Amino acid sequence: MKKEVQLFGMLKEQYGSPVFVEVSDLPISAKELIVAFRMQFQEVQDLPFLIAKNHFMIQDVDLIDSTDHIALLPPVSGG
Amino acid sequence: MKKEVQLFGMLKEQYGSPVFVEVSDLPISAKELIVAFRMQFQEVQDLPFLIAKNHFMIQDVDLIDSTDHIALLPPVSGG
Amino acid sequence: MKTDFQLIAHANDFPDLEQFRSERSGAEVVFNGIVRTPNKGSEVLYLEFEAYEALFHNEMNRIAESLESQFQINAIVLHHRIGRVLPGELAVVAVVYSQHRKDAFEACEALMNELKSTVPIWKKEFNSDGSFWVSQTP
Amino acid sequence: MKTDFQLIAHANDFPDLEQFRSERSGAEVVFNGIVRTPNKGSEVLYLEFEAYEALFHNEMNRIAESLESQFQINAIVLHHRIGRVLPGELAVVAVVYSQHRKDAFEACEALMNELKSTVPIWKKEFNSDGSFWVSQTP
Repeated sequence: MKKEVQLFGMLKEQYGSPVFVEVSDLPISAKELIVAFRMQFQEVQDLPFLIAKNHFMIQDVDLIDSTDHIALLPPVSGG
Repeated sequence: MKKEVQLFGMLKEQYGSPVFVEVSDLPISAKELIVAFRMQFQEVQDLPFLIAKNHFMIQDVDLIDSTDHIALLPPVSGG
Repeated sequence: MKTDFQLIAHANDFPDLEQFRSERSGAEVVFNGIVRTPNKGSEVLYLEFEAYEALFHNEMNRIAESLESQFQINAIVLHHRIGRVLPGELAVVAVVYSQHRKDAFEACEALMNELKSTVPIWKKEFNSDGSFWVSQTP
Repeated sequence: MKTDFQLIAHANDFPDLEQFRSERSGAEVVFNGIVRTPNKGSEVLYLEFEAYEALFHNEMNRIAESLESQFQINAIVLHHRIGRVLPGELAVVAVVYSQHRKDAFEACEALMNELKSTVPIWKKEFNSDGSFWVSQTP
């Protein structure tokens, strides 16, 4: 099963956007999605992410379903 | 002996500016001039002052001579 | 509390702040962030800013509510450039209006700290030695 | 360090800050002090500012040197109105330019605190209940 994920900044530059992350099931937690993303896109290694669902920041334990818009955010650097 | 003193703000409004402060001798310390001023203009009572000599702030112990330009400053309130 | 959060595409598109002033706000603190060169020893040619616009607005609203719970604030403004920005140009304008100066200073500085922590804007620096994504947080 | 200290006679005479910006100063923090009404429950009609100009310049230079010894500063600006100033009008503009935002924020707030301690400017408030000299310090 694949989950569409929007990328930004250096992630987008490296992998394009959106990407499709292979997941075993949905819904899954945000943390599980990040683990799956890191498996598939190993070059990101320990780069920390924020994750947004339907245009709001969410936490590791929050659930992601098939209809949710998901974005992975590399470290921000506004200003 | 009289020493000319420029006043500002509420002091100027009350007494005009300049005023002439009666002093026993010159030079005297800034503190002595303030004491003499308070004797003559008793309504100011314990209003705190700053004192300037030749357009620079001075301290209580600094000396004032006949040719110095002297100003007494009530509490400032810029901004 | 009034708020105005905008992503700005061109150097001349920063809104005039006059409209946010009021005789009830005695204090207006403005942070103007300007693209600086040199940076860490290299001559900066330009920065490229990218934003996630829908999340930008949601995050800014969350930050504004959080600041309003900590400070007396009448209005908060954040205008941030996207795209290519040259040295000497404005990258960000952050403004807080308050009755009193202490709240305006503290809230404006807190706003900038928040901006640099969680607001979805990314910056790539192009300098005389090459280019790199600036990584601050998380 | 560039400095610019001026007493401003009319509302439209505040200088444009553009001239102080530079690609070496990444941070510009501006405090705009606006005449506020109501104040302590009374409707303010106007303020009258009076200054001792020669001492104003000497004190501002002393303050600027003191701030420069504490913070990284590229430029300091202080423009203060004198005469009658109406609610909603600018009374003071204080600006600090620095390479970095923390120094600019802290130095600008310190500048305002110094202004209110020793800079020879006096303010009389005329409100719906009468008038009084505002006394802050010493």
